Amino acid sequence: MSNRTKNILVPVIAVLLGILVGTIIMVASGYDAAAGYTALWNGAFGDVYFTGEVIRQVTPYILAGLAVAFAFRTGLFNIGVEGQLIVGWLAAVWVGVSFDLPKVIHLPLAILAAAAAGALWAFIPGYLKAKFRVHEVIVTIMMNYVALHVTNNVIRTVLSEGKERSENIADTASLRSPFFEGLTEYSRLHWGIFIAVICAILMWFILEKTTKGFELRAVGFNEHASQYAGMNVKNNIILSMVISGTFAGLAGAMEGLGTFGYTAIKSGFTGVGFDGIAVALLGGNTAIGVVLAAFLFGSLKVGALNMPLEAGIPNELVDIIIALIIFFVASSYIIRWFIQRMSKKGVK
Amino acid sequence: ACGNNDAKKDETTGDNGKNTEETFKVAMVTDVGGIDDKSFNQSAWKGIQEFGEENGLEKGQDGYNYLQSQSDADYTTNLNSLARQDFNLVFGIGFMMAEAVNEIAGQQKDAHFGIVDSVVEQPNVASVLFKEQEASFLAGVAAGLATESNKIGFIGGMKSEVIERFEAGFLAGVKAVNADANVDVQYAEAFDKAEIGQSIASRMYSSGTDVIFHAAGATGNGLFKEARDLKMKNPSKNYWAIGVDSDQEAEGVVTIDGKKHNVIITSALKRVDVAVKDLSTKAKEGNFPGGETTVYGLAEDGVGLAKINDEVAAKADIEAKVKEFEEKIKNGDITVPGTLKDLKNFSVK
Amino acid sequence: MGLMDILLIIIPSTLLWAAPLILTALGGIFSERSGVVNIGLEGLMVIGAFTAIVFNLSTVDTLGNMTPWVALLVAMAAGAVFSMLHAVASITFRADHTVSGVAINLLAVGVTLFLVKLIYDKGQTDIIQEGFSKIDIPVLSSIPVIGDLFFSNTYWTSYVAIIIAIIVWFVIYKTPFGLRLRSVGEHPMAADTMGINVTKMRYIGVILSGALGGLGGAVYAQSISSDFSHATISGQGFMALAAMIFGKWHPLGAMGAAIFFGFAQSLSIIGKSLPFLENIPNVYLLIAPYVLTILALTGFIGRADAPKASGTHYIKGSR
Amino acid sequence: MEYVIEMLNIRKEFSGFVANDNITLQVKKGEIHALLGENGAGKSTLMNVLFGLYQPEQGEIKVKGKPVNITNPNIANDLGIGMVHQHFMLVDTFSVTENIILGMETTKGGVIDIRTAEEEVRKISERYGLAVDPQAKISDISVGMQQRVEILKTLYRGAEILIFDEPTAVLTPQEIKELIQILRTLIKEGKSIILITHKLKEIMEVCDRVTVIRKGKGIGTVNVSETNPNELASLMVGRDVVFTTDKSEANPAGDVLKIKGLAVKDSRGVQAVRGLDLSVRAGEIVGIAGVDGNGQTELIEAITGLRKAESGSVKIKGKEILNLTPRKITESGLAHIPQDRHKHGLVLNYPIGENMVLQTYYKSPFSKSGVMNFKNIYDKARKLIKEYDVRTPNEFTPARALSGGNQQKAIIGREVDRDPEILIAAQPTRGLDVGAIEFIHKRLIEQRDKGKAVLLISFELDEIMNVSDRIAVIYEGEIVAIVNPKETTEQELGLLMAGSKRKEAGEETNV
Ligand SMILES: Nc1ncnc2c1ncn2[C@@H]1O[C@H](COP(=O)(O)OP(=O)(O)OP(=O)(O)O)[C@@H](O)[C@H]1O
Ligand SMILES: Nc1ncnc2c1ncn2[C@@H]1O[C@H](COP(=O)(O)OP(=O)(O)OP(=O)(O)O)[C@@H](O)[C@H]1O
Ligand SMILES: [Mg+2]
Ligand SMILES: [Mg+2]
Repeated sequence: MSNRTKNILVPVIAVLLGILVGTIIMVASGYDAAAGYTALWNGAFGDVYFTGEVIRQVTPYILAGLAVAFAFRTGLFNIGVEGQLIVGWLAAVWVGVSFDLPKVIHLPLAILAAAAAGALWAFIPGYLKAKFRVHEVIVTIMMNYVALHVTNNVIRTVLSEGKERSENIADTASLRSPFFEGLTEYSRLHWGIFIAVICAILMWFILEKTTKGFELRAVGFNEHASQYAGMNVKNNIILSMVISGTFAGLAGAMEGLGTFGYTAIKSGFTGVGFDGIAVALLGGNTAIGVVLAAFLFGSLKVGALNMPLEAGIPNELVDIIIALIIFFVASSYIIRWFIQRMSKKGVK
Repeated sequence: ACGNNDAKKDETTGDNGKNTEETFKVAMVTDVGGIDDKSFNQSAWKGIQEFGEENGLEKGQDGYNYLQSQSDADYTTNLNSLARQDFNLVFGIGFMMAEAVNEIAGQQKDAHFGIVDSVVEQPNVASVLFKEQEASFLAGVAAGLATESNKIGFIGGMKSEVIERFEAGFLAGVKAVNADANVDVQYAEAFDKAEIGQSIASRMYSSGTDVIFHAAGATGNGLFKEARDLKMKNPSKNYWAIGVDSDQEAEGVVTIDGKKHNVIITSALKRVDVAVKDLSTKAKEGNFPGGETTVYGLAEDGVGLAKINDEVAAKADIEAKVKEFEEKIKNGDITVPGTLKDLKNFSVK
Repeated sequence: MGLMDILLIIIPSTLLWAAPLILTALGGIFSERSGVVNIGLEGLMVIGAFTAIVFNLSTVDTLGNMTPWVALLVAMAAGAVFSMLHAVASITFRADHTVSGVAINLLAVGVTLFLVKLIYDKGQTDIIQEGFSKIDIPVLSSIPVIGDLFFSNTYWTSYVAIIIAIIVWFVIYKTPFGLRLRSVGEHPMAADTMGINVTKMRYIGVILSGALGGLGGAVYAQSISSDFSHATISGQGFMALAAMIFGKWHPLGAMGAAIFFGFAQSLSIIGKSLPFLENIPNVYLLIAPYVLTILALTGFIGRADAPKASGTHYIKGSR
Repeated sequence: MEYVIEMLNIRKEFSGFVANDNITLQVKKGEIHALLGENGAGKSTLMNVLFGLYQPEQGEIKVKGKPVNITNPNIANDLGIGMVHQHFMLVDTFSVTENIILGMETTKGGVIDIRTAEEEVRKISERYGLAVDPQAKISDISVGMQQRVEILKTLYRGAEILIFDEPTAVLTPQEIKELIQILRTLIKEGKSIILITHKLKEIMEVCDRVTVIRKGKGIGTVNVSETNPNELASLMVGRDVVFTTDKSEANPAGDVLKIKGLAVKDSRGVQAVRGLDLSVRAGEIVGIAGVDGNGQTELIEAITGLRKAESGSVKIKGKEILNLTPRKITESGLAHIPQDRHKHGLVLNYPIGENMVLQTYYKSPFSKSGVMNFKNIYDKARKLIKEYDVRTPNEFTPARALSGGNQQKAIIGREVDRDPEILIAAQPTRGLDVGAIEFIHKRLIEQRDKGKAVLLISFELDEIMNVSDRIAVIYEGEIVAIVNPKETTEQELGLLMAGSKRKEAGEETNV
């Protein structure tokens, strides 16, 4: 069996195993597994509306996943995607509500603001890592909390007068699409999915095709050899975090300009940034993998909302299945070993 | 604009013949808290259950139901799912859901929606507001009379209009009965961080505060924990707490030397259940107040104060005063301030 | 408020915050010292908190005031069992440690909330009646000044955490087990040639991290939140992870870091009643703990190196 | 005759690849038995089988005549077999004593009794003449010291049979002398030794018998007294090997590299290079001889831009390059074969092909306006792999999977191919077999003959003597002498390197 086939087979088997164990859990808990999966399917694809919602959910997942994956590929662990997303969201909405501009300028400006805010938020841990060797994991965790409190404060003081949410953004800054809404019976599917896919292509291109990507990955693997080869190690660490943060900020723009159209104070994290870690890992930290994993995640998450209603099954079941799938993908060594054995037997 | 939806509705009607005319189905969408958050989700669900029971409905797709959101992004999807399942009335519980209700109501023009704690201006949405300040005013009265140190505390969850109403009313209530008392106000900036609630309570109690009121959701668990712990350690001293939304009496039980005590004086009730049930009944009877905002206060039995703990020395005094102010508020002698700005001009004469 | 009054509030509150972080960070140290990265601490705390609360609620009638202590042990066991998933995946199945840790976190939340719904048919448990409460430590609390500051109005669990930190330090730095554990995390092949069973040591390291993570969660649940819901453990595991790194993978360092976090948090809450902090806008106090941590790392802690082999798989016969 | 170790018809495969094919090795009590073979011949594998790290597919092992089944290192230890590994098996962050007692700790009441253990270590080290500080941390001691710790580890466990896998590859001449002394002491104390080395001179000096293996197969065992280096080399390689590399007279032209008053501090802030002067001319190879730790590393790092220098001047063809970035320096015409190929030389996770363009990836034809051209890169890689005889399945194989010798050949190919004005080669043949060494020396001389300047840094006096046109002796961060290899002896060099003699270097450097 070729390596390529195996690479595809492993996640497929992992997903099947996850579903299998999910079934066992449902049956053991006295639920109707068939009804559960039917509800899950209907909740995701039973209706164009839900499919629209799935893609809407997939959009920030792709970007958050790319953010984590990009950093991972360059030897950094960005747990701060959540915080970068939150500040990106804020920046996008801020531009969206504060300016009166034609759409061709306003929308790109709002998106750029989100990207810049995410990049800035990631620049700090990148800089501290490059200059002071401070562990990026701690700094990004801390920056998440700082982002949460600071954005809440800005929403209260700058974007509103002591209110808990901003105004709605101007139509000229919105990613919403009447066309898509019509197509999907008013789901919140918006143009952002194209941005997400373009970013995925961009990430692939940067990492695999450009000299910068060659450098970034080299620095991630071996700083000493990269320095020896004449690469600027510090700048590359910072750049890697900045690019990662840009993706995360864009994920925030998807929420601010697409899904919600406003921003509100948050008492906790959105979770999208942390789900991004899972998406990236499930996708093997590759661009195409991230897109596929985000799609799987989005479908499961949106479909799960229908499970309590239609089948009376707690939607946490889907979280369990997602976790199991990640486990199985991570343990691909054992799955590969198994495939190897099976295919050998087959030959005999 | 809703050609699709109409077609779909007809189809469903044709399918099972069961429709609006026969059973009146209600449902609600909660935020991440779920229906047992010991706060307004729980209360709302109670209202829906009562409505269901009274009307012979069963929990499920064909009676009454709820959906819990796992994140802010789910509100819209959940509201929409329920509307698409032909629930006749769908509630969004909490001001955070206003935008989602607004959006879905605009799309699903045939469905009816309710929004609690916020106003959505759509012809098919009934908005529900509460005069939280009236409940917390009474809580303030209780606190002002119960305190011996004249130091009272208020723990807020996150600053918002609703919590501000609680704060303003509480401060006004204290002021009305005890001009000497000081209220120490602190916000936890979270509704789900018990440890912050506990630390704030610890700070307040150890600087001599003896009554603390919270409007902070699960953050308030920390207040109760601190009060119980201190009481257990020092049974002779007073560490009072006041609950919020529903009657939180159960959270205050401390067993000292085999004897049960309770650290909770009372709770400021916000009867989301009353409002939800009321609206559902109206809607069922064809009197759905679409496009209107209904404000539930003391007069409507929408807010109130739970019974006073027997252990409070000033119980009789409190009950009398509470009764007195209840009357005054109901008949309009007193208008309880709902914002800190109004509070400045407030005085009881 | 005088300094003494301030300290009287801040110190117990600091210790209260710190206890779960200390215990969980110690768990992280066992795992990472053996060479297995454990980002699943958060999930292990969730398991511990859930187990402790459910056990507490269901046995309080028979166990009485021993309940919270027994619940701690049960939670440790549950954490240990749960962490075996991480051990099997990341040691035997050669899963990426980080990936497996992320899965642990997701799985813990999913499983516990699913079970809460299954057992209680609602989204969160009731409040426990028999938790850890404030005490004055006998004898010690009567020492002048120090007794009031450090041993009054506090919780047994804080001292349990500190004592365990000292025990862990002793175990890791003074016993053959500790030497072997560290050698496996630094240079597994060297350990192997010295006849040390690398796989076994790593399993032990991970399982201990599960036990301590479970303990941390149980302490949190029974001394702070008093119930279990989706929000009970929200980020404490990551703070423990940060404490472990901040403390440079050293038990006492991690303890110091956890106490520092607790102190910064308490200060941000108590700051309101401090004369020199009262006029500062709330948001600055809220972010202070996190900013202080970043500054501390940048300023005087600087680089921290993980155990050399952490995150790697040891496969016999490969280089 | 009694054998302490008998490995009979050993076969070991790695997923299909036969590393040991029917090899037999018999070691007599009290002898030093050499195991000789090219890189990748299967020596380490065979020893790992004996030590219980690998299980053989076939064959029998007898210890003192008794058949044994060595399934893990513990059993080997119990049988009195100890191994000093090619790559040290030491925990850097532990003390000497902790490393030695690991797995066999002396305890008192469950607690490690470090004092008693240190005493024990001190006793053993005195008995075998292995002076080490039992309390020192591994990361703070020299490689030679580390090796002593490895030896102590085996002795502490009561080993009777000691395996040394390429012990001298990482040692300075001084340390090698000391090691040989230690080996002799061990034999006197009744131990038996298996010694793997590529250095025929060492075999001739200390060994009693030698077993040669080639490409996984046993070639035979000979008595050292009945053979000579040439015979051994051809047994090992399968053809005749030329030792002293043939080269014509140097034709030096103008200065290419000119260093003046260079001062550099090491990472601990100690002055490592103190006002060093040196020049290398076009068409000559200058060798730097010196004992490890006299500033060689810092000198190279300063020239190549990997470390900031305090003061001084380094010019390439008259252009100042001191404290420029590595990239600027490379572009000024400098190439560098680094001393530590894993740390600096390669990105081990990158395919070997991409490692071939590690410094030139951003230039045409490997990339155009920031976009890589992988076709050109791999074309180039294939060419270099062929030209420099890098043995790898293909150009897409990760560098990690190549053997040390092949990794080194790849680096040399890459550096030489850039056609530099000055080539700095640091320990270019460390750990390589004679065939590979011959190949590399030829390449260095080729560069010289093309009119390039070459600076060679090596601890191997043989190499310095054979390859250099001039030898600069470094001592405590200064060049203390410049000598002509034809007019000097190893003894004289040894004295210079030890700092006991100074030669007027002034006028020679300023040619
Ligand atoms: N773990 C392994 N997996 C696969 N192949 C291996 C492994 N170890 C060794 N080999 C193969 O066995 C051969 C012999 O390797 P070995 O390390 O024994 O060589 P050696 O004689 O010690 O070489 P050197 O002189 O470079 O140390 C190598 O060429 C390699 O191809
Ligand atoms: N995990 C592995 N899988 C496949 N081949 C391996 C593996 N590990 C080692 N090898 C093979 O083993 C050989 C390693 O040779 P070895 O490391 O002995 O070279 P070396 O010359 O001894 O290295 P050094 O110069 O660093 O001492 C290589 O040929 C490589 O292909
Ligand atoms: Mg070898
Ligand atoms: Mg070698």
